[in-house]
Amino acid sequence: MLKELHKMGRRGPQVPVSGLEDRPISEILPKEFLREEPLSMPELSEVEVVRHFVNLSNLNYGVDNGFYPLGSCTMKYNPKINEEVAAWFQDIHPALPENRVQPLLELLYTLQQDLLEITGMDAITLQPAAGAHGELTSLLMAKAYFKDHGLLEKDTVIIPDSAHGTNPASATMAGFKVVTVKSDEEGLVDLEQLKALVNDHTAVFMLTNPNTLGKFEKNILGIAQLIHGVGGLMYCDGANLNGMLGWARPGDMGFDFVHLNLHKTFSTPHGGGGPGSGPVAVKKALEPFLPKPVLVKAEDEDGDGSYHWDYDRPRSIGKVRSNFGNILVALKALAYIKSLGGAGLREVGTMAVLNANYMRVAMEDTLPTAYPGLCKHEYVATAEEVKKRYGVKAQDIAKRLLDKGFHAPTMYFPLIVKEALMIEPTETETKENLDAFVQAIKEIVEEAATNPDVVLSAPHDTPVRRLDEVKANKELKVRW
Amino acid sequence: MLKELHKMGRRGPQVPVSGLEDRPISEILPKEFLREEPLSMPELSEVEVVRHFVNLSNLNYGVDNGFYPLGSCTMKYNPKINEEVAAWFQDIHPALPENRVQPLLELLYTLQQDLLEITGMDAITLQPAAGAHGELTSLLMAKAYFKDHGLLEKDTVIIPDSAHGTNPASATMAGFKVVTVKSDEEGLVDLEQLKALVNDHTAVFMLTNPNTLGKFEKNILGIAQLIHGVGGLMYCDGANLNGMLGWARPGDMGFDFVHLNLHKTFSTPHGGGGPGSGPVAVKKALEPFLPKPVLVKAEDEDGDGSYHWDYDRPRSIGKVRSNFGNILVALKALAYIKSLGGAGLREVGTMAVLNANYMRVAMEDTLPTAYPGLCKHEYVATAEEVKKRYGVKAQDIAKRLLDKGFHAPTMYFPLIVKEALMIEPTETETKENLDAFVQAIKEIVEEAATNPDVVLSAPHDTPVRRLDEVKANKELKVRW
Amino acid sequence: MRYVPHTKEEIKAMLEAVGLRNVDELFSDIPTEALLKRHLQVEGGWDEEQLRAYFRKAASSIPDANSAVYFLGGGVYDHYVPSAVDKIIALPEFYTAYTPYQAEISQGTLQAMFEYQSLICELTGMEVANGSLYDGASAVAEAVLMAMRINGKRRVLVSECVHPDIIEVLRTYQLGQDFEILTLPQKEGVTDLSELEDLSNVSCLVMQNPNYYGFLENMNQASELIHKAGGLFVAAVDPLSLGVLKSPHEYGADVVVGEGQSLGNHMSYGGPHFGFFATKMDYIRYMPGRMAGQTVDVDGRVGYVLTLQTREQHIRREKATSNITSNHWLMALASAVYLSLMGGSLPELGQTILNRSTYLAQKLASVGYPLWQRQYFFKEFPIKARDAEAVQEALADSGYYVGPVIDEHTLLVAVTEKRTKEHMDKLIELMEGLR
Amino acid sequence: MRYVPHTKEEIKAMLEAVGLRNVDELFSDIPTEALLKRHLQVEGGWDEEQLRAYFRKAASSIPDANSAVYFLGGGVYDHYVPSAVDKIIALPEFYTAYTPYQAEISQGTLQAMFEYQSLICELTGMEVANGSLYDGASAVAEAVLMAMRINGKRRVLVSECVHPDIIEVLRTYQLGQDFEILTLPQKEGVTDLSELEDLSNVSCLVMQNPNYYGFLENMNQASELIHKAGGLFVAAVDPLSLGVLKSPHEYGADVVVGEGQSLGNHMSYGGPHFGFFATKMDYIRYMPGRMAGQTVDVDGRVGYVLTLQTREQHIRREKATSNITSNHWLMALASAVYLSLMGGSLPELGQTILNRSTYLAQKLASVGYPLWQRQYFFKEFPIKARDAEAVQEALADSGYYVGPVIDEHTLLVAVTEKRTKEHMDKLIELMEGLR
Repeated sequence: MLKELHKMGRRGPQVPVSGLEDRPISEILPKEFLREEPLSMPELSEVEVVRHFVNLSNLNYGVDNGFYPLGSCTMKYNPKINEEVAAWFQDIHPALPENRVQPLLELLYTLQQDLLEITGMDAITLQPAAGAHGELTSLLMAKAYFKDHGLLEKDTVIIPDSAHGTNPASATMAGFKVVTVKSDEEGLVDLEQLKALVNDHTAVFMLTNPNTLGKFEKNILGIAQLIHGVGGLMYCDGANLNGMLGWARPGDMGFDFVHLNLHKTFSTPHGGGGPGSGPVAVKKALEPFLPKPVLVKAEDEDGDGSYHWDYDRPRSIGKVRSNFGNILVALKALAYIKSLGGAGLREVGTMAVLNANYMRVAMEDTLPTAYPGLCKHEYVATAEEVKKRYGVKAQDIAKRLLDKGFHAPTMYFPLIVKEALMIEPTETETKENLDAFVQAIKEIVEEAATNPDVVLSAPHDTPVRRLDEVKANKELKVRW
Repeated sequence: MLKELHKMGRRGPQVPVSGLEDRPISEILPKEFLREEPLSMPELSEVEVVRHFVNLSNLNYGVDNGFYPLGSCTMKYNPKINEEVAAWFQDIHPALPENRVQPLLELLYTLQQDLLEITGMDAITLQPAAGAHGELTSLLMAKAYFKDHGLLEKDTVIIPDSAHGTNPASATMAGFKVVTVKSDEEGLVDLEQLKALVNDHTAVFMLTNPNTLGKFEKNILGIAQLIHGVGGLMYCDGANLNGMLGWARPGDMGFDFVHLNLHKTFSTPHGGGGPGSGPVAVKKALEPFLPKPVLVKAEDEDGDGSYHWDYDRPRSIGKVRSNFGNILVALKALAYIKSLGGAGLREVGTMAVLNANYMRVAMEDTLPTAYPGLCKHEYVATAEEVKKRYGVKAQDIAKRLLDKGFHAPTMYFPLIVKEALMIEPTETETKENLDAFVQAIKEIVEEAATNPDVVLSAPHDTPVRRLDEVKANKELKVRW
Repeated sequence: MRYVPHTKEEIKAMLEAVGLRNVDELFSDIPTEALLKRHLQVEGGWDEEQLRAYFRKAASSIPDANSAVYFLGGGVYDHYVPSAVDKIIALPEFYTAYTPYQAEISQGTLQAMFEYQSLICELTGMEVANGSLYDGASAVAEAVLMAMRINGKRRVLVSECVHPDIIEVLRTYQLGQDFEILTLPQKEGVTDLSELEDLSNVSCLVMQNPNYYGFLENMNQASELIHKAGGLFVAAVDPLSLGVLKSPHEYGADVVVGEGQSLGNHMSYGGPHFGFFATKMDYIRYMPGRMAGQTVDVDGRVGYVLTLQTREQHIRREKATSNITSNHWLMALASAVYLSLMGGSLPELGQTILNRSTYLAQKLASVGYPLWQRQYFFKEFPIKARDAEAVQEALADSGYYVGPVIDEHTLLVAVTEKRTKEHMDKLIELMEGLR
Repeated sequence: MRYVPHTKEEIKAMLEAVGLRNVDELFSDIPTEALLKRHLQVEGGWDEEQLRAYFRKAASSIPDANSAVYFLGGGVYDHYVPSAVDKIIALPEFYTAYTPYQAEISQGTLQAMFEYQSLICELTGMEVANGSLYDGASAVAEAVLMAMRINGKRRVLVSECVHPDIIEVLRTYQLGQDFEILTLPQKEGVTDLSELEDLSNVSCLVMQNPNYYGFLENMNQASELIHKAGGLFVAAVDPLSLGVLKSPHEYGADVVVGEGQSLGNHMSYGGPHFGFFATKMDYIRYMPGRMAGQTVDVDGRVGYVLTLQTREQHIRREKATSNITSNHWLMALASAVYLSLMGGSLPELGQTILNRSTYLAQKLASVGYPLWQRQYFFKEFPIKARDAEAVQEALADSGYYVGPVIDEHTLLVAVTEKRTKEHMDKLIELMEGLR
């Protein structure tokens, strides 16, 4: 622990010298502004700090350590070249006059154009900091849109029961009522129930497509017609875009807006919990409501472009954060897109789906898919049968996978599947890795039958073993 | 293993495109020049390669993981800023015309001047790639020097029995006979024996000072007089310069030449086995024999300097390697020197010696120092008594230290100490780390008494346990 | 193809295993009308050298802090980032991990998060902190939403001296909520606390210190005032200032938020940075965002987990305290490393920044660019100029950057610990020449 | 003070524990005459920002491969280094470790070394390889010394077409040894193998392919010749060429050495790079340098150790096969990563280099810079120019670099896979303009 390494008077790197004479602080500021309470920071040498964090890093597991089939998180490989080139832009101040940053704005504009082509949309903002932030931004835009159209009765957002928790949470933050629509036996939106729920209050239908079961909502065109029929908007949670990348576009299937997770589909690293980036792309009708500023291109008579942050957006919802967005994340995504191009992006979609289906089929005998049949980028297996037979739960299987060198799938999600294990391999995994994971699952289910204790008490070979979450919640020790 | 990850047809990064039309190779080169044997390289994807090496790295232990008291290796902290600034010079070609690289040459010249001040010498080459290479370079210079002076009888190098193995090996490579002088009961050169050995054949006395027992050769001035008296040269193995840095200089105590290990005293990282850098600094008399080219400064009438690689060195021994030296390593050392300055360098020497003496005294009851009394940067403890009593050898103690999270000291060196453990803490370690190490040693010796098996069978908690070196030597499996 | 490891033979074998004849069949569940009948028109398929050339061309023509001299402020600053910070957050086990859902193989992230929370608490004097939010502005919005969750009141006081981005973000978040924003006017560069009349049903007061102009507010008085009215005091602060400036705990803040960029994060043209969020233990269950807590494993060994997840969206869905999930952890980690390296030096750092900025302000005044208002400041200050934009442009041509421009006659000047006397004297000389 | 963690109190306590009154007493064993009575006159004590400014100033004014276009050759080349290579060798556990003396906590280095050795063997077709030497030139010298250890003969044949640095280093190493160097003359750009007369007592023949000029040698004939004379054939090769060029095994080389820079190492103004060294199993005990070998631990698990250490200086002292200890492992590791990433692409890489360099050579000939000799080449070639240095200087002013200059009328031009048609066409245009 950092604090235990502290020794009063020890120092890390020096404060940069000024070349000025020191002046006592009392000559500069009156006492009323000055800190009186002692500041208790750990005082450490550089080598101790480096060792502390290097050794902590070795307790972690990242994509660079192995297979990370965390469903709905699209943990694909994070190419090193993206990190390299993005870092060249790290020392630029956002208040630099526009005429001094044109080459950077051109890159961002190119990214915008590429994302519009990828989604089939008309306009875009890079401002949102993460997927959930993109959802909130979108729903606030919807709010503004309906207000602008005088449709004040539009107060309800419909969300499938298989949706990410962020969807209802964002809807609430945006001031909408939330209504849930059930999934049918195929794992798709229950059309009959949806029809019953849709009415003049319906503001937005938030749909993740492909959904969290990995299913493509094959009735999407009908659903869109239904929602649009009552004047509602179709929102696409783009977290699962990887499952149709280059094959189908939200804009071509009736969606009015979509957020993207650059840290999923576009390979920017997740950093153990961010930064992500959640651009929102919209159809023309929603464009006026985009957060400001909007990055626009002006062409002069010679066809040369110049780029501007447009603040003159009277119907904009306003800023959703300071500055312009997670620029370095955006640049990594751009590098990724440029490394692939149109054909490469489609291949990503293809292979993500092939990998998922290959695993799904290979695991079917062991842990069956909750909703059988073709999936897109992911699928949800259920350990319900294993639990019934041997008392081994999805969580136990997940923990045992850690012993076998894999990250676990997403557990207990979506909520509609009992003992759910949600598995998303991504396209960057080799067939050998998929086979090894399936083999591990088989071994674990075998263990569950023959030696359940070894599974129930897993993990065994991790830096710590199973942790007491109840105690953590009860005692709430959240700082030293 | 890499080979096992191979899959024919898999590819990593693309070969950069040319913009040219492809031409079949048969149109370009006759068949007689072309490979016919198939090339069997592992074919891998980038993510697999990255994971392979990231996971391998986690089986290693570096200075960034913890205390590394490997005697005579000066495993001090490698500052990150040095890596950062040196990398800015990585894409420069050595054949760039001199007039285009003046700022780099100025940096290298500054390093030369600083090293001359630090060693008290008159001229220097940065060319040697490592310490042993510096030794060889020096002895070849000695050879040239004696030849130049017509002293063909000078064919013998005298080396203390406590010296690094590189000393006699280098002497042999340089075509000298090697004579060993014993250490006396204080761990210093046995003056009486030395006097007996010195004669007209004596070419060079190679002395490590402070020596590998961590002792300063207090008779150094007399020794120098003795050697110089027969026309011999005094060579300083500078591997242990850290033990007198800023306090005493080889050039002030009678040495005629010295090599430095930039990867020891000057904090450049060792990289798991190099690259190091072994500059050689010499007194005026040896300057003409320096390897060429020599970096020199020419001043014009305005006092402005320009820098040149001087190849016009008729008495030079010639090049000892291609190009100019390990330039990036040299730049890291320069960054280190500039971060410290004269006062800081002296503090390094002070604290390296204080740390060593503090540990030495604290361990004295447990593992006594082979040659008691004040040491410099390191000291050699002996496990002879522990071995006699409990059957636990120095190697066993070393291996048990790995379980306790430390790198082991250098074992069984120098050869004159039985069951030797050579301990060099360096100045960058905290008192707490020293105390923890001493505590670990105490625990191990306690274990040796009460539960020797746990020590004899150590290590237990490492990625692999004790490895069969005999089998490795016998079966010689040195490739897949 | 880049990053996809499959050979043709493998693809064939895998398709067979799935029972499909070709890859098109993988997408047979997509209605034909929704299928893209062409390739995406996205230029690319570039190798690494092409990528490097493309990005280098852009990067090399922008005056970044390595080629230009920045006196730019307004919420993002050219602070010193120790080399070790960048090296540590680039460790693959840190930056390629996901949120630590599997605690047993995420102790690196989780312990560091616990330490980060502790450091933020020590710095602000508060009792608890979360594991980061997106940025300072959204952190203020979340603080306001939390205040309303806590006391149920629906009026929010905001000083006009807080950063305009903060006000704007708050107004955007307001679109989804039923509450009223009342602004406190600026007077002579600081918040006018005298004009408060109706303080009924006020949930909280938001003040920033140093404020947008760099000026120091009377936080004691503001705190007293809002507490008398029964509301919460939300303080947005520059964490780097807390080595010398009064801690939020000292003036009784209930929620402390702010932009964390100054703690070891690069400017990055505005992002990613991170927002920090600290409050009192009493309010921990109302907090947004991730939090790490200490516990033990089955063998009794100390370990860390994400805790109080029941506040969060993936459990509580529409009843969550916030929709946030991915936050800006890696940037917060950078700040934890930064504070580990520099924490003991924060008083010295604050002092030298005060010393430098005071020097520059006095000198600029002496060459005709007086302070816009006579107030005490930290790190940045607004100066008067005949034509603020013209000054900015002219300096830019010499590689010196000041700003942002506040209005036609006013611009901000920020002085971090990276600005030496030499930089400042050159700026003074240039500006004197522009008069 | 930087990097020294001790507080004043600790220093005091530690001195007390040692029984000393002050730090001066720590150096009481140094004779007064040898003590430095003053501080070192070394400028420094700089903070990181000062260091950055100092080094950035120098770096930014040098035309490196990112700001200029290099057609420079002569043993060091502007090859493509995949981004992943740099990231991997910067992992702290790799670059801050020492030589793997404690095998149990050094399996990362040791396994990678085993894999490196294997890759070098596969590439060259040889049976064993060591874990690297300093560079290509010293590797040739070590190969010659080994040949003499093996067969006891004391005459060494060296082609004059090998890199002058190699010949020079060999002559330097010769100073310490008793052997004779005979040179084979160059004829029309390649080695004249016809003039060999007295082949008695010849230990080995050293040839380079492609040779110093980039030209391809008749390695088959050379091999036959030396083997007939009972000597060993030492081949120095560019490892990157081996995707297309005949492998040393195919022409019967006994020792294969070379400069490894082209395999994923930066130019670094000439170093650090590394030398590779491969030979036949029969000669393994004569080899210089470190080597990793596979074995098992006490539990039967596969692991790796340094093996055949009895050849080395720390055991054998003056009887060692070489004095080498620290080699250039980290650079060899970079090449292992490089070959892991690019190994399968080496044929394609070789082909594109051939294609590009042939294109440029033909075009340059067409604008008045013919090949110095009509020979087949790989990657680089010598051209004739009226004033080679003047051409080099004039091009440099446009940011284009060719060379090194071989003599007044000849200079080398190298074309790596980083040089595009656009680069080459621009060079052609510039050079045409110089005539």
